[in-house]
Amino acid sequence: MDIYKKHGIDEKEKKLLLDYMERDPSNTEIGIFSVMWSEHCSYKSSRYWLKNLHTEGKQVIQGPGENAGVIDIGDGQVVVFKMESHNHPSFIEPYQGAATGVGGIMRDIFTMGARPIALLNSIRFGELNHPRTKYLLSGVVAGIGGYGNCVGIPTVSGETGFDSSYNGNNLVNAMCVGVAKSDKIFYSKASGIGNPVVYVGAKTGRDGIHGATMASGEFDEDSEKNRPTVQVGDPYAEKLLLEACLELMQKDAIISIQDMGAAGLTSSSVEMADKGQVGIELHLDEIPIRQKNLSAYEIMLSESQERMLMVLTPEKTEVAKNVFKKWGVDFAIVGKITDTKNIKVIHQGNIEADIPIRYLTDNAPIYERKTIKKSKSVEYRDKIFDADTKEFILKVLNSANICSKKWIWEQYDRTIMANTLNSSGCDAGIVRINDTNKAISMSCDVNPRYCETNAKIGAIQAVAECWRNIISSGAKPLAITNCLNFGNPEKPEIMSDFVDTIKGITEASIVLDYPVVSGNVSLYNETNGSAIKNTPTIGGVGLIENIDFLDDFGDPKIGDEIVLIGKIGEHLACSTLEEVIYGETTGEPPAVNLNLEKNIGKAVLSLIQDNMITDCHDISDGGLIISICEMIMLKSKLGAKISVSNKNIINQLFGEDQSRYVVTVSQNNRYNLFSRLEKLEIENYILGKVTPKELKINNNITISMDELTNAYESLIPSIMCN
Amino acid sequence: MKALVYVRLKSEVLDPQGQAIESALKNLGQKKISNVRQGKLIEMDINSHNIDEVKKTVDQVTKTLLANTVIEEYSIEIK
Amino acid sequence: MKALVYVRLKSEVLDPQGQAIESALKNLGQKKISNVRQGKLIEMDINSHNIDEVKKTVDQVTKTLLANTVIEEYSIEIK
Amino acid sequence: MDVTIISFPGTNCDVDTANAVSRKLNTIPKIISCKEKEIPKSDLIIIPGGFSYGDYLRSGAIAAREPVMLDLVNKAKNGVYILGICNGFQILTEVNLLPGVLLKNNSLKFISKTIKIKIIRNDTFFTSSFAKNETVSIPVAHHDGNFFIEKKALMEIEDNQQIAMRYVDPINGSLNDIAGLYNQKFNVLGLMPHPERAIDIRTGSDDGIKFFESMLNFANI
Ligand SMILES: Nc1ncnc2c1ncn2[C@@H]1O[C@H](COP(=O)(O)OP(=O)(O)O)[C@@H](O)[C@H]1O
Ligand SMILES: [Mg+2]
Repeated sequence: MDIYKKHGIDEKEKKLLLDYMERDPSNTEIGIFSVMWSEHCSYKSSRYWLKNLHTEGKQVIQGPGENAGVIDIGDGQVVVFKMESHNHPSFIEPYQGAATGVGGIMRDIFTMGARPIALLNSIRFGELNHPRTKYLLSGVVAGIGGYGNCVGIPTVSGETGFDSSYNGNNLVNAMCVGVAKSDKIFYSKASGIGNPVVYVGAKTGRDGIHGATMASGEFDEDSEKNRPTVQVGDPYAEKLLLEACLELMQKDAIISIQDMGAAGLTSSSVEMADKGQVGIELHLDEIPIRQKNLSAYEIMLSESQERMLMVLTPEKTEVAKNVFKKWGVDFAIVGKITDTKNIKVIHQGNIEADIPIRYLTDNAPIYERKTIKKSKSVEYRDKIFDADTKEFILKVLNSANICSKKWIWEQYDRTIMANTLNSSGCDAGIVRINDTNKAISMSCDVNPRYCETNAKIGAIQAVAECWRNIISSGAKPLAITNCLNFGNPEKPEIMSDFVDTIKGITEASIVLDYPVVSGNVSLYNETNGSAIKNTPTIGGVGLIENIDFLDDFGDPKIGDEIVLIGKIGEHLACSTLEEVIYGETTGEPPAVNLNLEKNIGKAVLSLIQDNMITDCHDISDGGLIISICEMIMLKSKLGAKISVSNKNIINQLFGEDQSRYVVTVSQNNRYNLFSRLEKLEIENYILGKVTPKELKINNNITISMDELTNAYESLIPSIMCN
Repeated sequence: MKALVYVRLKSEVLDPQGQAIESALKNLGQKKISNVRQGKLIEMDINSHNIDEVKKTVDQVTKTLLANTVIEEYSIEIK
Repeated sequence: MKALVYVRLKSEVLDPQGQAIESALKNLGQKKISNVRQGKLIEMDINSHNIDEVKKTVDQVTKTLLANTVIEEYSIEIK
Repeated sequence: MDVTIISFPGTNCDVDTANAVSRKLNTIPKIISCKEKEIPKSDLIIIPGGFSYGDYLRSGAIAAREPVMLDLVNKAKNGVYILGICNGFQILTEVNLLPGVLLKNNSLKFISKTIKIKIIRNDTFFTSSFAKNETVSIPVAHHDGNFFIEKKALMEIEDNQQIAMRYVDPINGSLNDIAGLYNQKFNVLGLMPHPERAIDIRTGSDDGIKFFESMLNFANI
C-alpha cells in the first residue's frame, strides 16, 4: 500500500502536503504530517464548527485552546478543568485504555499549574447482557480506579449508560478538575529564542505509535492488527511527575509547558512553538529512551505516557534538574527554541525533519463536511396505560440506565484528600477547597436517547441537566467542558447532528451563562458501519462560596413536605419508561425552555442556600417518581406518601418534562417557601410527605422499602458478580 | 494433567512493576541486575489424559481469558 | 545470564485470583479445569558468568524482596 | 508531642495525615522522606496510606526495604509509638513489626466505603478515648486489606488480645474480620481504615477524632 495511504493521508491531502513541501518528505516527516493532520490532532472535521461555541463570560480566564479551561472562583483562586475521551483504547484493552485516559486528562490539568482535586467520568457500554459488556465494564472501572486511586485523586462523580449502539464501541470520557492560584497559571506558548526545551517524565518506548491515527479511524474486523498500539499506564510515575512539576512551578523557571498526549513529542513541540510563533529544534539523541534502537520516526510518534515538554529560563535549568532528580523523574535538555518557525528534528547527525510549523497547524486541512438532516423520528404512539404503576416503578428502577451504580463507584477512592463532602452517588460531586470554606461542585451529563432522536434538543437538554445537577447540590453553575462522541463525520447525517449539537450547546450556554471553556471531540465511533448514538457529554463545574448551609441540607426528615417545583409531568415520548417497557421509543424528546430553566434554577439555588428546604433532587431520566425514590427512599432510607390526580397518572409520575426539581421542606419553612415561590411566580405543587417507611401513592399503591431497594441495587451485581 | 501458563508483557510494552523492582534492587546494592520484567504464572489441573486435547483447551482459555494478546504474550507447559 | 524466579502462594494460603479465574473458566464451560492458582514470574538479566554467584545473588534477592516467605514459596531457574 | 510522618515515593495520604495531626493533635508533624537514615526524635511515627512504589510487586514490599526502616525497627523496639495506616499497615507487616500479611481483597476489587468498625480494646495509647467495643464509622479505601496469617499465629494474636479492631460486616476476606492489629508490646498499630479522613462530620464522619484524642490524652499524662 502507498505510504501516504498507510498513514491515513488521502490523495487530496497528499497533494497538498507535496505542494507545501516542494520536495519528497522523509518518512519521519510523513509520520509527523499524518499525526498532525489526523482527526484527533487537527480537528479537521469539527474545527470549523467548534469556533461557534460560546466561550466567554466574566468567570472565564482561559477558554478552549489551552490544555484545559480556567475559571475564576475568587480569592485569587481558579479552577482548571477538562474532559477527554479514551474510547478506542478502552475497547481494545479496557483496563489500560481507561487508566491511561485518566492519566492523560490529569496531566492536562497539572500542566496548567493546578493540583487536581477531583476526577469524574462518563462511561457507556453496550447492553448489560451483551457478551462483551461484563468484560469491558469490569476492566474500564478497574482501570479508572486503578489510576486515580493510586495517584490519590478522589473520583467523586460520573455517569454510566448502557445501549445497544455501544455494543461495538464503548465510551470512556474522563474529566479532571484542579485548583490553582490565579497568578500561577502555566500556558503552552513557547518563547525566548535559544531557550532550552526540556523533556521530563517517563522514558520513551514504542508505545502507541499511530495511536492518534487509530483514534481517528473507525473500527473494522482488521482492527485486531492495531492492537499493540495500546499503552500501559504507570500511575506511580504520574504521581512523581505531578509532584515534581508542581514543585518546579513554584520556582519561576517555566516559560511554557505542555503534556505529551496524543501524537506525543510531535504535537507537544509543534503546539508550543505554534502558540509562540517560534521555531523549535529537537535533538533526539538526548531523549530518554526505554528501548534500544528507536528510530527518529518512532521517537517522534511514540505515545508513551507520563511525559511532559517544557521551555525553561536558561538560568533556572539547574534548579529544575534538581527538582526532578529529587523526585526520581528523568530530565533532559532535548532542544531549543529557534526563530525559524520550523520544527527541525535531528537524530544521529541527520536532519530527520524540517517542516514549517504552519503547515502542520493553521494550514492543515480543514473540512466543512456535507450535512443532510436525518429523517424525522417516528410519531409518538401513546400506548402505556396505568394498570401496572407499581410494576413500572420497579422495572424502571431495575433497568440498566437507572439502577444503582454503586458496584462501580465503590471501586473509586472517593474520600482521599479528606475534602469530599458527599461521597455516595449524588447528583454532583462536591469537594471542599482545602483550608477554605468554599467548595466546587461537579457533574457529567448527557442523554444519548434524546440526542440521537433530536440532536439539538438533546444537546440543550444535556447542558440544562448538567446545570440542574450543580444547582441541586447548592452550587452556582460556572462553566462547562464537553466531549463530543460521534460516528463517522463523513456521513452527512452524522455531520448534520454534530452541527446541531454545537448549536444546541451554544444556545444553552448563552442563556444559562454557562460557557464552554474546554473540550474534546471523538469521531469515527463506529464498528462495521454502525455508529454510536450521538453522545455529547457535558461536564459542569459550580461554586459554593460558603459551605455552612450544607450542614442543614441533604437530610429530609419525617413529616417534611414533598414539593414539585416546575410543571406537572406530561411528556412520555422518548422517555425511559417507554424504552424500558417497550424496548423502543417514539416521538421527540422534551424540549427545554431555557429562560424558564434559568429562573427556576436560580430560585431553587436561593432556596437551598437560604436553608429553606431540607433536600433537593433534579428530575430527569425516569421522571418525578424516580427522583422521589432516589432522593427519599434510596438515599435517605425514608418513606414517602404522595398523591397525584388520577388522570394521566403515568404521565405525571414518569413524564420527563424539563426544568423541574423535587424538594422537601420542613413544616416550619413551608410558609416561607410557598410565599417566596409565589413571589417569583414559579409553578409548584405539594405532593405529599416524608414518612418513616415505604412508598405510598394515592392510597392504592404501596411499595415496600425492600422491594424498592432490591429493584434498584440488584441489577449490576447480579451480572458482574456471577 | 497439570498445565502451567506463563503470561508475559510483550517486550515492547512498558512494565512499570518490573521497573520498580529493578530500581529497588539497585537501591539494595544489586548493580548487576537489569531488564527485570514481571509476568504471571497460572497453574491448573485438567481432568483429561489426552495431551492434544489439553493443549488445545489451555491454549484456548489462555487466549480468551488469561492473557490479553494486545499487550501480552504467553507460553504453555503441560506436565 | 538470565534468571527466572517463580513465586507461588503456599498451598495453604487462599488464592482468590486463582479462584476467580477458575469460576470464570467454569462460566465459559470449562468444567474439567480445577485447582487454578496464580503466581508470579519475575525475569531478569544478571551481568555475570559465574553460575554459582548468580544463583546466590538471585536466591538472596528473592528471599529479601521478591517473595514474602510468610505466604509464598519460590523456585529459581538460571539460563 | 513530636510527630513524624514518613513519606515514600507514591505515598498519597501524607498531606491528609499531616493535616489531621495538626488539626487534632495540635502539633505540626515533620514529614520526612524514606531515604533518610534517621528519624528525628519522635513520640509518634506515622506511616501514612497510599501506593508506595505503586504497590508494585506486593503492596508495601519495596517500601519495607528502604533505609529508614532500620531506624524505625529500632525505635519500635525502644517503645516509640508507631501507627501504620492502610499502606502503612502493609509496610509494617512487610518489615515484620506486625505479624501476618494483607492479601488482595477477596472480591479482587478496590473498595472505597465508609464502614462500621468495632474498637476491641480501649486501653492503649491509640484508643483510650473510645468505649470498649465501641462501633465507629470510618472510611476504608484499599485493594489489599485481606488480613491473613497462619492458624497457629492467628491463635497467638487472638490469645494475646492483639486485635485492635474488627470489621462489623466482612468486607475483604480478612481472617476473623481483623481491621487493625497491635504488636505484642502494643506500641505499634496497623489499621486498614483511614481515621485521618474521619475528622470532620461534613466529610461524612468525625469518629476518627477519637484516635487523635486518645493519643493526645496519653501524651498529656
Ligand atoms: N468540543 C470541544 N469544545 C471546546 N473545546 C474543545 C473541544 N474539543 C477540543 N477543544 C479544545 O481544543 C484543544 C485541543 O484539544 P485536545 O486535542 O483534546 O487537547 P490535548 O492536546 O490535550 O489532547 C483544547 O484546548 C480543547 O479544550
Ligand atoms: Mg494537553
